[in-house]
Amino acid sequence: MPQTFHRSTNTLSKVSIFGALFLVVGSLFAIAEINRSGYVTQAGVAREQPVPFSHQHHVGGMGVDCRYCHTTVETSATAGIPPTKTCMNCHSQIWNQSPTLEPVRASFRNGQSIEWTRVHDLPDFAYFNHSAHVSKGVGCTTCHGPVDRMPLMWQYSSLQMEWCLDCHRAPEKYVRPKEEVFSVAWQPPPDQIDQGRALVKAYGIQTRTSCSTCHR
Amino acid sequence: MSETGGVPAVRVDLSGVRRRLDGTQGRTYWKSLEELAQTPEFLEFLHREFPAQASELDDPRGRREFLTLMGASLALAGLTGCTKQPEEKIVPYVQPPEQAVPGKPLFFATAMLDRGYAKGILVESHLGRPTKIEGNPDHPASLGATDISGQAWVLGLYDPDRSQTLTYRGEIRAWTDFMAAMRNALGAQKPRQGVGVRILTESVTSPTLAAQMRELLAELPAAKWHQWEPAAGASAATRQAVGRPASVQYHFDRADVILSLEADFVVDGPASLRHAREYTARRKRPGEQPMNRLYAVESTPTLTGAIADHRLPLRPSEIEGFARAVAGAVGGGSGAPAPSGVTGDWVAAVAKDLKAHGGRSLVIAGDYQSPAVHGLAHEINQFLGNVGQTVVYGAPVEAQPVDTMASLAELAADMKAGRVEVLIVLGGNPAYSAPADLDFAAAMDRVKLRVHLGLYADETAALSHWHIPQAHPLEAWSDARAYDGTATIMQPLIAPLYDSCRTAHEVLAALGSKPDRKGHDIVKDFWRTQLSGDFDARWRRSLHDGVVAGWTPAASGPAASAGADAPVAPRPSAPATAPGTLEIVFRPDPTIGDGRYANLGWLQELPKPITKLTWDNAALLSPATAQQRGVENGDVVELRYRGRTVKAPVWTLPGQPDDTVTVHLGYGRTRAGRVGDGAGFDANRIRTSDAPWSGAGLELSKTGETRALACAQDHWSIDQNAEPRHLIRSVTVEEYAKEPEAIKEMAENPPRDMTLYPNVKYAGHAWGMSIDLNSCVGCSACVVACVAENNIPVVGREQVAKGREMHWIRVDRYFSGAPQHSETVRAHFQPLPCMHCENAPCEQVCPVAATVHSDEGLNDQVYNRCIGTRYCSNNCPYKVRRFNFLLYQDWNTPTLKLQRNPDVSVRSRGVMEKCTYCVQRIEQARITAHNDGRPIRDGEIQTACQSVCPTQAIVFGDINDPGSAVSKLKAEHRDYALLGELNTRPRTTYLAEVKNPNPELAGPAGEGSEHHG
Amino acid sequence: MTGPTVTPPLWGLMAEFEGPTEVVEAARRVHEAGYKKVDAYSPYPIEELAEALGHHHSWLPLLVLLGGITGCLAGYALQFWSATIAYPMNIGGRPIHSWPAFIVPTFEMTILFAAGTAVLGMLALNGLPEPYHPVFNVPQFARASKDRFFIVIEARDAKFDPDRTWSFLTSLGPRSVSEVDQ
Amino acid sequence: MADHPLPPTPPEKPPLSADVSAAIRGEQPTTVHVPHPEMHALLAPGHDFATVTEKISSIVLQKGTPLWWFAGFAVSFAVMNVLLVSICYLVFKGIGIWGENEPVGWAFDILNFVWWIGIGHAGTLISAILLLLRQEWRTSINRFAEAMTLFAVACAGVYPALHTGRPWLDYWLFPYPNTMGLWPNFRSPLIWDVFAVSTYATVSALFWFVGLIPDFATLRDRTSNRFAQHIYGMLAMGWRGSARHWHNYDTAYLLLAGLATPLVISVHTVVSFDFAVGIVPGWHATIFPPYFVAGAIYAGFAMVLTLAIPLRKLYGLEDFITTKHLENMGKVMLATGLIVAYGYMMEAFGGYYSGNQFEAFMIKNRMLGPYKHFYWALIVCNVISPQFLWIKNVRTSAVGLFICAMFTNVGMWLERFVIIVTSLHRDFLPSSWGMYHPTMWDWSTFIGTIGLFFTLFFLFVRFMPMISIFEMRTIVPAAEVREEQA
Repeated sequence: MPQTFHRSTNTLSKVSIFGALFLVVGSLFAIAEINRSGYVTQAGVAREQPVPFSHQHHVGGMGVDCRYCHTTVETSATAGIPPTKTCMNCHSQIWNQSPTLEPVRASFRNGQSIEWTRVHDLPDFAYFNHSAHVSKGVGCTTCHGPVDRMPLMWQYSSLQMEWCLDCHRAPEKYVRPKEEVFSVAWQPPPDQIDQGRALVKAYGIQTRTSCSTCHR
Repeated sequence: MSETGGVPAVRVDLSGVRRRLDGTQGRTYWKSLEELAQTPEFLEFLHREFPAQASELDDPRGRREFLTLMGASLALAGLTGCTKQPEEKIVPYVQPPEQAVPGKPLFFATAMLDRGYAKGILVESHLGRPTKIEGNPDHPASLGATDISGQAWVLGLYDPDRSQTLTYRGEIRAWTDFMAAMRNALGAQKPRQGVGVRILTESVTSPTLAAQMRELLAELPAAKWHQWEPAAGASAATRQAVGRPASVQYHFDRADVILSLEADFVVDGPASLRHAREYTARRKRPGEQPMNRLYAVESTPTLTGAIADHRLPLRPSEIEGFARAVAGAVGGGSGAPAPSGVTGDWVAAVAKDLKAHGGRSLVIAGDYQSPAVHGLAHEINQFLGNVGQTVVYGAPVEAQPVDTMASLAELAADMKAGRVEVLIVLGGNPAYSAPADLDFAAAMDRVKLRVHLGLYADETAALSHWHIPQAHPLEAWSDARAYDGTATIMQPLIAPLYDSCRTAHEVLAALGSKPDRKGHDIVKDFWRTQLSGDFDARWRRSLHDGVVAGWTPAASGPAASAGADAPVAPRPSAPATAPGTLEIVFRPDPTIGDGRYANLGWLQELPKPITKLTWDNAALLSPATAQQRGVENGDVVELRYRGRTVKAPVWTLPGQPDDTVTVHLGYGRTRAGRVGDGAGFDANRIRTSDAPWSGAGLELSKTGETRALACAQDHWSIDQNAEPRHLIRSVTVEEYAKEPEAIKEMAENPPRDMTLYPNVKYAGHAWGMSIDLNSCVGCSACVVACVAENNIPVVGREQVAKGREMHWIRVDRYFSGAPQHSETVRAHFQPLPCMHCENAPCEQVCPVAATVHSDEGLNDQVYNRCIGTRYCSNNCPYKVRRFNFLLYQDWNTPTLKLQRNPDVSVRSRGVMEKCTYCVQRIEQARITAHNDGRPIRDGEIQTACQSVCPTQAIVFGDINDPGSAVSKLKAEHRDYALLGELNTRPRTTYLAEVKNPNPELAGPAGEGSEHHG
Repeated sequence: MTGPTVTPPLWGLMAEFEGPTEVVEAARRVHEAGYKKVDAYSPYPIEELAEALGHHHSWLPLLVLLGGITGCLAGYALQFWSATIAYPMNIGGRPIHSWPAFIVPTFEMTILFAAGTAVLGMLALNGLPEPYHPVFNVPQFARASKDRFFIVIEARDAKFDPDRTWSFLTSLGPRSVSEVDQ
Repeated sequence: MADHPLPPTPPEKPPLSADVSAAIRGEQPTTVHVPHPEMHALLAPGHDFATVTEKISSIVLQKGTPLWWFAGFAVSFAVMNVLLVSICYLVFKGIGIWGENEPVGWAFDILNFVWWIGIGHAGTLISAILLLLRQEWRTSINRFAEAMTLFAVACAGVYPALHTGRPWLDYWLFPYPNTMGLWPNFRSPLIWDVFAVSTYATVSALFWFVGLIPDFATLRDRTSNRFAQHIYGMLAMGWRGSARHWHNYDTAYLLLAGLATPLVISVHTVVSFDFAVGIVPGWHATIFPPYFVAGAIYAGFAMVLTLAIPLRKLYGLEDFITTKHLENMGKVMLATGLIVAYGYMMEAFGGYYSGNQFEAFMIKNRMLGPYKHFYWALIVCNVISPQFLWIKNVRTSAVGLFICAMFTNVGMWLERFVIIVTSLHRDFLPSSWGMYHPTMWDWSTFIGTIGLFFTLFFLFVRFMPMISIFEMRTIVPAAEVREEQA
């Protein structure tokens, strides 16, 4: 009887059986990684905007307070996107001829809103409230990153549930004194955990991980 | 065909509503709205409609410009399967509105209309989108509650089937064309004093409109003003009874003994909300305060009858005789000796009880009763000295109180006789709702120029030359008065969705000398003449409060006087018809009223409080009569009455008087819209103007056809002969006084420590709810409120018939007594939201932990985690979970999107949902409190069902706080857990019914065996 | 052909037998004769044959036991960790660590791992898969999967000597003896 | 190759009855051999290694495939496509196309899942439990019984996967590190199901494949078709029947049997937990596990008979699947049928004796409620029909058994309908009682899975030895090693 298979098939077949296992495991790991990557989360991707507004220039350069534009951050769920009026407060005086600002002036003239591209976009079933966090000593930069060094805005955090939970489980890792909330310069002190614990106590911060905290 | 579960449905896969919404009508409509949203014409129109001076404190322009936010995703919450987010745009304001804070709702006070009468409301507005209606606590007719139609008003505003364009013989025309046409027509009439002009309105309480009418009639003295209100109140009957036009105010809070002559006062009428509140207030905390006693006599089961201590079903023809007998027994003038038999004992006992409480008793005759009955009621009150105590007569509230049936008949006659050249219908739909004998449609044909103003291009519009789309009251300026005369200025919440919308004020102005004035100016100018002192301040205050403080109308109509003049002696009572012959009873539909709400899916799908039918009306028969006539539920019968016939499906209703058939008006619409068309049958086709509410001589014959009715509650298991389940617990005052613990002990209650597992501790808040079955009148306002608050979809007739309605809270209705003997039958109501069990059976079986407990004891349902195994629903003993078997939400119709509550996720296909205790309100309150650095106050959180409840039967709060209202209620002996023996430990518990029967009458017996009719 | 000295290199000698009894007997004799690198082939399992060749013990049961224990621990650990450490949740008022509920998956994981080990272990111990094998070079060997029984003495056996082994095999009363090429 | 003629061996001894199948179970070889009358019944006389091998492998290797095979396959395949269509429409529209509602949240989906899973149990039982119990008669039926198990599990698997509202998210049922930081709820019987059923499927497949290895070798060596030779060769993984291999092989096979036995019992126990853990009256019963397992075996043997009886006729396998086999299966059906009947009795008794009005009403509603016909039909199929198996003539007649088996197949389906639907449709609150009516999509999905089952089965009988050849060899008389020489 002639051999059906060549010698080499022995090794080949042995390898293939165990190789298959590794292949499966490996691909699962890869998928997990992709789901956390910027490709899916859009984190770290600077967005095109109708007007190339630079937080670096306004916040970092000129030290404009966050609340000058994001007026409702302390009172409402949404921080608030400034109306054209807010831009014109200054830009009716300065750079009032600059062509890059023409869309702003146009909007102000004809009452058509500027359509900004959303940078931080939570899924619609997640209910985030800015005022609740700001009033408990969660700083802007904790989630939004160093906006004072962002020429065009990009999403700093993954905004994935595990990221939210990280802080909701251990707020002491991130909270800062209320007066520092809007400071872009603030850096966590070396003894952040201890200070954080103190603040959590002082501000009566609850570590809420119940589903209905965010999903309604 | 098993496929549709016996329902003759065309397709099983789409819910009825969504199928209706697929019409071409809809497509053109979307097109036009896109135009509206984008074209500069529209924006230009916005400014034209609201000139700069109009934008003052009370109407920030932000409320007008909601359209600039249509793209903002924060307005629309949705479920998405994919992990990667599509790119979205943010569209900020150009000019920031003065009040609106994105993400925070504003509330504006205005009023809803019930047959022309005002019920004060507060409208929640999210960035210019009115989304939810609450009652106005400062308004006498609301006291913070609303009825079911009030809740549905906001849907009426966004109804995509609303009329959108001004038409002449079906051709689109401009407002200016209309004004020109009117100028010609009335110009021709002017020399002849407008003798050929007829104006038909609904009941009018609006001072502004009244003033405008007076002006117009001054210009055209020979013109006539007619009114038509298909379900008009009793003002005409009162006038006859009292001898002069008057408004009646009943004070149930002062009444110890009440006799209702078929007055469904807890849900029907402009003061129903107040009546329900005052009546039930006397039934709370039994034992601690003397409880009032209610005798209800009725010819068809009503909610008032259901909650009464004694209920006596009588055929309509017997009511007057009964009243006369009571009058006689009490000792009134035109009384008659009491008959013998059941009724006899009743008369004696009632009369005795009434007499024993002279001045603290109250006899109330129903709106649909004859002047004779009203006369007798008035007489008895008079005799007992109740007038001025529990019954107070005041100046009439309606601008021109008339018997609208007579008024309409006169108009019809004039039209037939050709005396009418110009007919202007301001609201209302007489072509549909007029009784058949008037033959209104035919009569209308003889009028040369017919104008119709209406929310819908309805049956009347179809017969008119000119049709003007009416501005919805939520998008227009107007005013109205409550049952007690209190005036409310109605302010718009939003710019009219369609530019050709007009209000009655604007149309009247167009007829008069000062055409083309805006509603805002008309109303404001009128009130300038009314309000003394700093007008702007009072105007603003009135708008803010929702009531015009310290204003009484310049004496229009006779002045009020506490006492009463001699009444006209009532006609001798009509002889009761012989038993065996059928009598018919006409009533407005419990949910869609006289038909004006026929296109509102929320109300169509709301189970009728007593029959639990949806999407249909039926001929209601008592089980005995049905058996005797050999008909069953769903059999289609032909009703022949006074030579006219209509086909109707039969529904057997325990408690219905024998040989009496009740039919509800409002169905069988042909031009209601995609939701209302084709639902039910039109009872107006056999209704006559001389006996609009009841009559004898009905014939009933089987047709052999059947129609499967969509009933939200099981209706064939009368044979529930397992031992009673103690779901509804009901005792008498005496029993309760004797052994208060008996209620708890009706079923086994496992002690808390009887468990293998350690009990979970809830350290912080622990939310709980208490529902008082003694206060619940079964009105179902909570259901509609929940629908409005929580973005609950309408699923349609076929889906309801399959048992797939989505309501998060339902009002279970049980019957006690023997169905064959209607006088023994009692209905009981039990509102059923999620119980939020501490040992939730649903949670343990969910494989993906999509339903789990929050740290405050809420039974959270996480839609975005749910994969839809439905195991939780199977394992829920209360069956409060609802599953999206198909894509029930309307994701296409833009206006419907505008209604959605942005704080509640919009659920998609394939996920389970259920009551959340309005967690969005809890979280909102928590955040507000914490931001202010204070704890959440008791009562700060009001669930939607709680805030709408007219009788405050539902109380929500923190059961960890012994001082909270809910804790106090749960401490009562009446408190019991539904199915407590399962040890699910529900956070929602019930307070048992405590009845106060007259010992001299066979009481309603505590808890009877539950039946489901 | 001429037996002893032949190219290609000789892998071993194969004797073909008629029935189970014969092959078992022959196997015993071969074993007694002191041959170590010997294997016998039969179309169905014959326990005596393995014994005759001196195979008594198998490591497989031990492997499977270990596999089972691993599955058991892994299964319980996963549940314990995810339910009490990763995201503790109050589910229907049950304790965070509701061990009775965790028994079922633990059991299933035990079985799964054990069964997996049994199969992979058997293959590994038998050096399978091995599609190519010298014995397949012998045409009659095709009947090893049908109705014939074989004994093969490998050339690398210390006692192997083409001629003596040949005659030894023929003395066992086989149907035939053949050479097996590499 | 050299081949030296040898003196002819002495002629073969007359065949003796053999009991060496014991050998594959690692028994000590029996010392004294007494001819066992029954043994002959398990294999018709006159068979030797060659004939057994020829007969079984020829079914696979023969050239002309019988026409009826093509016919049967075509029909099954067509019906399977009904399933595919139904699935597509289901995913497109949502499970609202089925008849489920509130309160009946589960109906055909879970009921068919349980039905199929139950059927599967016989295969594992025959191959594993009967092996441990030394029941020789398993030999000729275990192979296709195992195949039946696999295919039944495949059909069963369709339902839990599709009954969810959002099937595309079913992978959330498995524990894996996700960006939500969430894990399955291991308290839920549905998660237990996921583990139990997937384990069951895997182990059954392994068991089946291991059993096939030596037969693949046979096919490899016997086929003349080059392609087939490669395919079977790969599947055989170079099996050559070495004594050493057989030794490990037997151990592995025995161990698998030992593992599969508790597994198969656990699987239907877990399935019964889906109900027993719930609080629904009619579900919440401690008797469920044993009663479900017995029911599963009952249903499984019914299906084995349903398949075996036509097969042996069509392929003329009466020599291998003898009356003896049929009768034994009939006995098992009778026994398990009685256990099931006991279960029904206890349910009824418990309902009345519990003193719990919900339980009492439940059983009353089953017997007299709107679904009473289903209940009484179930009693006829599952309690009355098996009683005929007391009669030997019925047990030994293919037709009689086939009819009984058919009744049981239907009866077990009805049992699940009664348990699931009639318990759910009227539970605690009369206000939310309802009715369930299957839609055409319920039926098409169900019938479709039957198509899937037979499609797979037809492929199996065509391309794989439906009877274990090497195990059949062990019961050939000549297979025995004679002692006097040992």
